[in-house]
Amino acid sequence: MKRIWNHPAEPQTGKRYWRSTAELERRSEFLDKLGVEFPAGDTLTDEERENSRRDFLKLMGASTALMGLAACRRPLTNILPYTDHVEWVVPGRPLLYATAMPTANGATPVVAVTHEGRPTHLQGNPLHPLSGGLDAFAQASVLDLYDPQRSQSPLIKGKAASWEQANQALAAVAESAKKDAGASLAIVVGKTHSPTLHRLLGELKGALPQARLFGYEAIGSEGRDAAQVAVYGAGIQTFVRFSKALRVLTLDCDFLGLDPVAGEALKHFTKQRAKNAPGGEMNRLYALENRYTLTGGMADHRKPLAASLIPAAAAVIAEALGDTSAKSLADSAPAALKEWLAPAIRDLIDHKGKALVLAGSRYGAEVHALVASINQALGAHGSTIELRQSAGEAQLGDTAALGAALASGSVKTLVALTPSNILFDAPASVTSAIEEKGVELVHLGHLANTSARQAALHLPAAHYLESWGDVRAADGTYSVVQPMIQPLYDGASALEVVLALLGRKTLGPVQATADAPAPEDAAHQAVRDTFAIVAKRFDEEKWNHTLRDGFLKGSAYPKAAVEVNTAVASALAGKAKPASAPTAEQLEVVLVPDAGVFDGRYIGNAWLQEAPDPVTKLSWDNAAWIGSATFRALGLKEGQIVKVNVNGAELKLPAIEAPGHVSHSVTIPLGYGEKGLGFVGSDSNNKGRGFNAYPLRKAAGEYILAGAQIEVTGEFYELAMTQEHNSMEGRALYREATLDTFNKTPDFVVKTGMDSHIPQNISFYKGQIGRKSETNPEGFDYEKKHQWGMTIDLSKCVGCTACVIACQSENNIPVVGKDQVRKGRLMQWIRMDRYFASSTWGEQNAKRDDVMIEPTVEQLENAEMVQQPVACQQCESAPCETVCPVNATVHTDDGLNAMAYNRCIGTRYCANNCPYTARRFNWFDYNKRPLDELYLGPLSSKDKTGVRESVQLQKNPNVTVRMRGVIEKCTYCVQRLEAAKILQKQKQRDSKDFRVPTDSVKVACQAACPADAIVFGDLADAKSAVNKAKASPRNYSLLKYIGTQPRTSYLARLRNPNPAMPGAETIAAWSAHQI
Amino acid sequence: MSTTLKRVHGYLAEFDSVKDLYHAAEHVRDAGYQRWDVHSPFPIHGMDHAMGVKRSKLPWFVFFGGMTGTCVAFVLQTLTQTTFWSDIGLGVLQTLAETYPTVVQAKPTHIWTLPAFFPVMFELTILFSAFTTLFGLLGLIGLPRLNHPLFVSKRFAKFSDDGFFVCIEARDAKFSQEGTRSFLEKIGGKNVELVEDDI
Amino acid sequence: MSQAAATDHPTAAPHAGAPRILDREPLVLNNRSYSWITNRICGIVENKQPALWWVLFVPSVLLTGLTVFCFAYLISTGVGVWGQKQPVAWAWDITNFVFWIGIGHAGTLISAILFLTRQKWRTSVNRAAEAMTLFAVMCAGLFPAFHVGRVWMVWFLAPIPNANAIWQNFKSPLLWDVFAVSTYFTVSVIFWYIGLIPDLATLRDRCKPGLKKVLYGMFALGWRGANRHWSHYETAYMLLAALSTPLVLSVHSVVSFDFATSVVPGWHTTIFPPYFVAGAIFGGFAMVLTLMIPVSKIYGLGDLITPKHIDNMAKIILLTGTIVGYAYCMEFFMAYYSANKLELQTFQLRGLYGPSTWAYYFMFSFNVFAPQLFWYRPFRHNLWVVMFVCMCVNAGMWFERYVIIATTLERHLVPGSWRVYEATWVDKYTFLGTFGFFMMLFLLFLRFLPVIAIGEVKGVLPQSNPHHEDHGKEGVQEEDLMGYPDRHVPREAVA
Amino acid sequence: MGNFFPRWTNWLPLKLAIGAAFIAFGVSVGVAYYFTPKYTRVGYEPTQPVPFSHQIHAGQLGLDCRYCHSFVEQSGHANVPTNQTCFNCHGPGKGNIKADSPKLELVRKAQETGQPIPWVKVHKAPDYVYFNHSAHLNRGISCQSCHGQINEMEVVKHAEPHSMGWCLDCHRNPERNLRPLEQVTNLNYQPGDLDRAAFYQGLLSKGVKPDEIAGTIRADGKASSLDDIVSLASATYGQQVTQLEVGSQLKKHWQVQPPESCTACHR
Repeated sequence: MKRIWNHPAEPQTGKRYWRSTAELERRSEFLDKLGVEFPAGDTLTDEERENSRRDFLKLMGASTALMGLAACRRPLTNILPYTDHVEWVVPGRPLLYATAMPTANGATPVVAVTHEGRPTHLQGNPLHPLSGGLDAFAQASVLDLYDPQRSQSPLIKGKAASWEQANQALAAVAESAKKDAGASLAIVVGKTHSPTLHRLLGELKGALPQARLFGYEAIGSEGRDAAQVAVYGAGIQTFVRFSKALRVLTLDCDFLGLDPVAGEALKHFTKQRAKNAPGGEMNRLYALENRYTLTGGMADHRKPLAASLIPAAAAVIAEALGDTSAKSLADSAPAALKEWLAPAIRDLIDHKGKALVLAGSRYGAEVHALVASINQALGAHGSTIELRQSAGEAQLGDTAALGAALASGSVKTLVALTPSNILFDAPASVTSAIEEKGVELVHLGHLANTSARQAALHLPAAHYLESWGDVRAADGTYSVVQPMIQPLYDGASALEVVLALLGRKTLGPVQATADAPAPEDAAHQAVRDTFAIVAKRFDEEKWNHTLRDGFLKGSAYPKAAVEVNTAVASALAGKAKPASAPTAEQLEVVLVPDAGVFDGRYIGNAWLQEAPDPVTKLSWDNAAWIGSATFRALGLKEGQIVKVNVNGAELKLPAIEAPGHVSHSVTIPLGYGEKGLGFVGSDSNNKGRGFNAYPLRKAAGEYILAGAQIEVTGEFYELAMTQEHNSMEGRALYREATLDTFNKTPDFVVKTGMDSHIPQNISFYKGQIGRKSETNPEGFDYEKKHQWGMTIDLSKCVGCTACVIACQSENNIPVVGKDQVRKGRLMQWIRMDRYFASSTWGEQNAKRDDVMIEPTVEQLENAEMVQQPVACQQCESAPCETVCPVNATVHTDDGLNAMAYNRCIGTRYCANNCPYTARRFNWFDYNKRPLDELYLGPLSSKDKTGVRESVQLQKNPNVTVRMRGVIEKCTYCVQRLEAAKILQKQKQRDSKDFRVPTDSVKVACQAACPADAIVFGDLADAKSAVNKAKASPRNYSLLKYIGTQPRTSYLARLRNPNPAMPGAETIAAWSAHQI
Repeated sequence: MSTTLKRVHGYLAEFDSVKDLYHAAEHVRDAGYQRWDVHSPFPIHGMDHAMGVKRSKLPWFVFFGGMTGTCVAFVLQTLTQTTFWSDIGLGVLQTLAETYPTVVQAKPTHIWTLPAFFPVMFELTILFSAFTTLFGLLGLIGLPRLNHPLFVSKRFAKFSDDGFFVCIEARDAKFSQEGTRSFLEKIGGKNVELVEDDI
Repeated sequence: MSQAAATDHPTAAPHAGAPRILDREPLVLNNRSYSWITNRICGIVENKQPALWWVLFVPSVLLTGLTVFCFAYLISTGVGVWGQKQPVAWAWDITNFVFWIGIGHAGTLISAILFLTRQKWRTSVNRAAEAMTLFAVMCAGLFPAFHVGRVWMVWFLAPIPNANAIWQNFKSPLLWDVFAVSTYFTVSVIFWYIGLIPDLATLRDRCKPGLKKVLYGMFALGWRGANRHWSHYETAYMLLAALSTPLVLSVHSVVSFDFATSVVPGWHTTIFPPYFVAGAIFGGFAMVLTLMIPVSKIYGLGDLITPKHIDNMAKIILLTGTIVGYAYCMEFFMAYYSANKLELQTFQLRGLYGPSTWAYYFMFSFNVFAPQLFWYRPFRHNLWVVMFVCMCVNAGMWFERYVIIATTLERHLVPGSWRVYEATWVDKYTFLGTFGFFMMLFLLFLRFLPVIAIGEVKGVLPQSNPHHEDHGKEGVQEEDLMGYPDRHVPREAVA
Repeated sequence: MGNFFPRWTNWLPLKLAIGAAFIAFGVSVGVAYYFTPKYTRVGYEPTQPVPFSHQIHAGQLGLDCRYCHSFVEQSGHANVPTNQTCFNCHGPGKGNIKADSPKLELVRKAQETGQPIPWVKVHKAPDYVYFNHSAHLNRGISCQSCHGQINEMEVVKHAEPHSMGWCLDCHRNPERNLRPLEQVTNLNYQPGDLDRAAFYQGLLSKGVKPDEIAGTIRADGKASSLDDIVSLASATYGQQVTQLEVGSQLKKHWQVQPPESCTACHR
C-alpha cells in the first residue's frame, strides 16, 4: 500500500491537499523567520538578525499554537535543522550553564537548564562554596525573563521610542554631564556586589568627578550598614557560620526567610537540627518577633514581642553581658520580657564562642551596635561570625543623602539603575524632590512601572539570564553572570548603561554593518577586565573554568583581623531612646517585605504571586496582619477593610487574623499596589493588586511606625487564601518531640497517634507491596528495578515554598490566578500545609471526644507554627489508582504512581479518593485561556495576558503541558528519572549495569530545597541517602493507618527547648496527644 | 373483488366473558384441536391449563443467555486485567487481544483479583439475560408480524378491549368447514365467522 | 373531574350471605367494566390535552433548553464553571446523579418486586412508575457523562479493542457504575416495552388509519392477544421481573460502592449498600406519588389509583424512611463504636460542627421526621398531607446525597486542604433544568402512551378470574381464587 | 377493513436486522482497518523539499546512519543534519560533489541565507509520547526495526505502524529485535550472517559464564568452553544463527528489561 504524499514546495498556489489555512500562514511567516533564530548568529545578515529577534516570541508562540492544529489526518509538520551547527548543543538534550543571580545579599549561585537556547529551570550550583538550594525568588526568576509584561521598548516621557532615540537621549545626558564635570548628574544603584559595576562607577567618577553616586533599595538595611561601618570599619563584611552556632537568638531577624544574613547556606543551620540517633548536640534557636516568620516557626523558643520593644530586648541582653550603654532602653523593657530573656541569656553565656545573636536588618543602627557588642561579649566574632575585608567598592551615598541632593536642586539628571521602583517606593523626600525640581529621570527597569512611565527616559532592563555581568557572593566568591539567550527585548543591563554613559557602548540591538562584524560586546569585555583584576591576571583557561564552574576558586574575601570598636558601638547604642510598648490606642505598624513580591520587584512574577505567603497563606495580595487578640477586640472579620492612620498617612487595606502575632501591632507587607502592570502585576483592568504601604513611611529606614490608629470599616475585600483551616484537628499528620523525649524514647514517632495500634490488614492476597521475596512474591522487584522513594525531614523544613516554585518551573504547572485560588483550585503540586498548634489543644482533645475546640486568644497568640509540604505520597497501595475507570493512573514497577494525562478523562474520582488531597484538576484551560477570562471559554480574547507566547518558552519540553479536564499531580519528576535511566543505558550498552549511580538523580524540589530537607533516591540501592533517611527512628508515614504504604515519608521534627525557659514544658507537647 | 382468491385462515368465535372463554377452551382442548388459540385483552389465569399449553421454554434460553453474559464478562476482565490466561497456558489469547494488565492499588494481576470483577460479571449476566428474554420472546411468539389474517376480521379488533375470542385454524387436521363452525357454536361461541385473507 | 373522594370507597360485596373469608378491598372501584377502563385510559392519549398539560409542558421544554445551554457552556469552557474545587471534586454533579438514579429505582421496584410478591395493586401505578424510572435514569445519566473533564474522551470507558492495547480498569467502582447504570437502563427499557406491547395493540386497534396507527402498529409488533403468546409473554415478564429485582438492588449498591470502597472517612462504610437501596426506594416512591396524585386528579383516574394505593405507598415510605433514619443513627454509632476518632470527627463535622451542618439538618428532618406523619391513618388518606410529605422526601433525599458527597469531601483527611463548597449558577440551573427535562419526557409520555397498564388492570378485575363466581363456595380459599394454573385444584375436588 | 399493514412488512424486521448486522460488521472491520495506524501511518511518503535519497547515501554509498543523524546515540531525538553536514561533501572547497546540481539548489540557498530546509516530518509521535532514540540504539535495537529498510528507500516512507500496541509488543518480547551493538546501524543485517563463534566469544569476553550462555540456549544446557556452546547452539538452532538465539542471549546478558509502564513514554 504505497501512498506518496506530495507536500508541494513553496510557493504554491491553489489547493493544498493536506493543509489548513493556518498552515499556509505558517509557511509564509513562520518558516521563513523561525529558523534563523536557532542557527549560530554569524551566518545571518544583520537585518535578519534584527527581524528574527523581534519576531522570536511571536513566532515561537505561533509554532506551539499550530502544533495543536491537527485538522487533517496527516498534518504537515516540518523539521527545521540548524543550518550551521551550534557548539555544545545536542538537540533534545538540556544544556546546563553555571551562572549567578545578583541580589542585594550577593550572588545566588545557579545552574540554568537550557533547552535549545531557552533557559527553563534554575537549580543551585552544588560546586559553589555557598551552594544549598535556591530560595523562592531565585527559583522563580526564570519566569521574569519571559514575563509578557516586561518592558519591551525604551520610553521617552512615557511614549515608546526607538533604541536610536534612546541612545541619543542617553548620549545627551552624558554630554551635558561632561560640561559640568558631572555636577548635575546623580546615579543611584541598588545594593550591588558586582565588582565590574563598582569599578565602572569608579571610572565614571573619575571621568566626571562631580557626579554623585547613591545607593537605594526600597527595602534596605540602612541601620545595619551604618552600624557595621561604624563598629567594624569600612569594607568589612560579616559572614555568619551557622555550622558553628549552637545557640542562636534572633531579634526579629528572619534569617531563614525574607531577611537573609550574609553567611553560610541555610542547610548548615538545619543540618544541626536533624538527629537520627539519641545523643549529640543540637542547636537551639530563640526568636523574638512581632509576627510569625519562618524563622519563628523554626525556633525552639519564640516570644511574640512588639517590634518597638526589640531594641529594648537587645539592650537587656547587652546589659546582662556587661554593656550598659543603653541602660535606659533596657530599663524600659517589660518585666515579662526580662523574665523570658534571663534563662536564654544564661544559655548564650554558657555557650560562649558557639553563640550568635542576630538582629533584623531593618532595625536602627543602635540595635545593630548593641548586637555587635553582644556578639563580641559572647565571643562570636571569629567563631560564629567571621569578619572579612572587601575592596574596590564605590562609595555610595544613602537615601537620605539622595533626598538632600535632590532637594538642593543641583541634580538635573538622575540615572536610576536600582532594581527598585524609585518613584513608587522611595520616601516622599526623594519623589517630591524629583517632581518639584524637575529632575530628569533616566530609569532602567524590567517593568513599565510608575518610574518607567514618568521617567524622561526609560530603558528596558536585560534579565540576568540574558546579559553579561559579575557578582560576588556573601563570602566574596567571584562569579561571572553569563547570558543564556540574547536579550528578548534588546534590554540593557546596569553595566551597559554605565558603559553607555562612559561612551563605550551603544544600547539596544547589536548594530553591525554588512561588511563589518558585530563589535565586541563592551559588557563582556568589561567583565573580562574585572576578571583580570580579581584573578590577578587574565588567564583564558581560568576564565573558562570560572564560566564552567560558575565561580572563581579562591576568590573569597580575605579574613580581616578587626578589632570591634566597642566605643563607637556604645556611643551608637547610647543614642537609643527608651522604648514603649504599643497600646490599643497607639498601635505600631511594622512594614515588612512580602514573601511573594519582596519589595515589589517581583510583582510581575506569576509564580511568586500565586505561591502563598508561607505564614498567612495569602496569595496575589497583601493585607494587614493583626494578632488574634487585637483582631477579635476590634470585631474584625477576615478580609474586612481597615483604615490605618499613621505618620499622617492613611491606608485602607483588608485585615487578616494572624495567629502568633503580638497584640497592638499591625504588620503590612510592602511591594503591592502598583497599577498599570497587566493582569499579573495589577489585576484585570490594571486596577492594582494589593495595597501600597510605601506612603506610610516618611523616610527610608522607617519600618516600625509607632502611634498608629486603626479604624474598622464595613467594607470587605476578597482575599485568596490557599489554606482555610489552621488547625490540624488533632490528627497526627505532623509530629514533633523535644530532643529530650527523643533521647529517652527514640521511637516516639510510632507511638504518636494510631500508628502503634493499627489492626493487621488481613487480605486475600498480599499484593504489590514491599520488597519482593519468597514470602512476598507479588512485591516490588528490588533486584532488577529502581525503587524510588523520598523522605522529608520536618526538622529541617523551614516552609519557604522554594520547592513549590521549583516544582512549578520543572513540571509546567500552570498559574490559575487569584479568582481560581479563591475557589480552591490551586494547581501547585506541592501544598505547603501550615498549621498552628498549641499544647493545650492537644490535651483538651485527648480528654474529650469533641474535636472542634475553639482556641482562646492567648493560645492563638502563643501557638506553634509548623510547616509540612505535602505532594503525592506515591503510595504503594494507592487508593487513587483503583478508582480510575480508564486506567489513566496505574502503578509502575519502580514504585511510581503513574499518571497518563492523555488517557485521563477527568472523572476526578482519584482526587476524591486521595487521602492527601494531592491531586489537582485542570478545571479550565489554564495554559490556553487568559486567566481573567476563564469563564468566557472559547469566547475569551486570544491576545490577552495569561496566554502570552513568551511564557510558553519557559515550558519544560520533557513534560506534557496539560489541557483542561485532566488530573495531574506530583510524579517524582518522572522525566528526570527516565532521563537518568536512559543516560545510564547510554553508559550501560552491552553490560548488565542498569542502576543509575547512587543519588545521581535529584528531583526538582529536592534540588531546590535550601534546607536539604528533601531526600530522594533509589530504595533498592543500599548506599542511597534515602535508605539512610528512612532508617531514622523519626521516620513515619502520613495517615499510616489507612494502609496506603506511601513511598514518601516524613521525619518528625525535633525541638530543643531550654528547660529553664518559661513554658518550656509545653513545647511540642501537643504532638504526643494527637489521634 | 369477488374474483380475488382468498385463503381461509380459520373460524373465529366470540365469547362473552372470561368464564365462558375458559370453559370453551377446555372444550376445544378436549375435542383434540391442535392449531387453535384464544385471544383476550389480558392474560387469563389458568388458561394454559384450560388449553393444555405446555410451559414456556423461554427460561432455558434465558439461562444460557445469562451464562454467556457471565462468561463474556469473565473473559473480558481476566483477559485484559490479569495474567490468568497466560498462567493456564493460553497466553496466545492475551497476545492476540493485545491486552495490558496493570497494577492498581497493589492489586495483583493473578486470578485472585477476581472479586473485583464480580459486579461487571453480574451486570452483564443480567444484560444478556434481558436481551435473551426479549429476543427469545419475540422468537417464540413469532412477532413482530404486522400483517395477520385475523386482523381482517373487523370484530377481532375488540380483542384488545373487551372481546374474548377462540380461533380454530384451517390448518388443523380436525378442521372442517361445517363441523368446526357448529362445534364453536355449540360450546357457546357467538358471531362465528370464517376468517379469510387475500393471497 | 374527581371520581372518588378519599373516603368514598364502597366495598364490593358480590356475594352476601354465609360467613366466609373477608373480601379484599377492590383494586378498581365502582365495578368498572373492561371497556370503561379502555376508554378512560386511551382517552387520555386520544383526547385533547387539558390546558394544564400545556401550562406544564412549555416551561418544561424551556427548562430543558436551560440544561442544554448549561451543559454546552460546561463542555465548551471547562468543569470549572461548576463550583467544585480541591478537595470537593464531586458535588452537585454526583449528588444529582445519585438523586435521580435513586428516583429511578421506584419504577422497576414497583414493577418487579411487587410483581414477584404478587402485590396486585401495583398494576395501576407500575406503567407510570416505570416511565418515571426511565426518565429519571436519563436525567441521572447526564451527570456522570458530562461531569468528566473531557467529555469527548468518554468512549475510553467502553471496552473496545484498540491499537493502544489499553483497556479499562475493571476494578474501578466507577466502571461498575457504567455497566450497572447502562444495564439498568437497558433492562428497564426492555421491561417497560414488553409491558407496553398489549396496550400499544389496544391503541393501534382504536386508531384511525394514519401515521399514529403506523407507529402504534409498528411498536405493537402485530400483537393479537393470543393465549399462546400470553403464555410466553407472562413467562418473559416474570423472568424480567426476576432479573430486574437483583438488578435494581445492585444498581444502587454499585452506586454506593463509589463511596463505600473509597478510603474517605464518611464514605468508607459497609452500611452503604442497604442504606442506599432503602433510600432509593424511599425517594422513588415519594416521586411516584408526587407524579401520580396530580395525574390521577387531572385525568380522573380515581377509580384506578385508589386510596388503597396511596395508603400502601405511604406505608412503604414510612418504612423505608425509618430504615434511612436508622442508617443515619447507625453511622454515628459506628463512628463512635469504631473508636476511630477520625471517623468520629467526620460525623461530628457533618452533623454538629462543620460548615454544612444545615444540609444535615434539612436531610434529617425531611427524611426522618416528615414521614412519621404516616403513622396516622387519616394523614395517609389526606392527599395534601401525602403530597407535602412526598415533597419533603424528594428534597430530603437530595440533601442526603449532598451531605454524603459534598460535606464529607469538605472535611477530608488532611485539614490543610479543607475548603467549603459553593455552588455556582451553572450548578443550580443545570439541576433545575433536569427537572424540566424529566417533566417534559413525562408529559410526552402522558400524551402518547397509556399511563396505566390497561391489560394488567383488566387482569385484576374480579370478573377476569374464570372462577370468580366460585366465591363463597365452601372450601374455596382466596389463594385458589387468585388462580395459578399449577395450584388450581379446588378443595372440594380434592376432598 | 383488511390488514392495515401490507404483508411484506412481516419480513421487514428480519431483513432490517440482518442488514444492520452486516453494516455493523462492515463498519467494525472498516474502522479496524482504515482507522488504525497500520493504515493511517504505514505508507506515508511525503515528497521532501530536497530530493535526498537514502538509497544512494545509506544504500549505495554505505554512509553510516550516524554520519548525519549524529546525536542519535546521545539524545532522544535523531537529529536531522545541519546544512554544514551536507556541505561536508557537497560544499565548495570540500568534496564539491555535484556542486551545481539543481537538486541541491535549496541546500546551497540555505547555506547562503541561513534559512533551514523545511524537511517534512515522516515519523511523528504524538506530543505526549516521549520516545528516546538513544535508549534503543545503545541497547541493541536497530534503526531498521522501527524505520524499515531505509537504505532501500528513494524517498523515506513510514514502514511500521508505531502504535502503542506495536511498541508494547516489542517491549514485551525484545528478543525478536535485539542485535549486537555493532550491527545496530547495519540495515542489511541478517542474524544468519553472524559468525556464531564470534558472537559467543563476544559474550564470553564480557565476562559471561559459559554455563549461563548454555543455560539460555537450553534450560538444561551446560558448557565449559566456546566449542561446547557453539555445538550446543548448532544443535538447538541449526546451522545458521537465528534471531531468537541472538535476542535471547542479549536480553539475558545485557539485562534488557524494557519498561512496560506508562511513565516510560508518558510524562
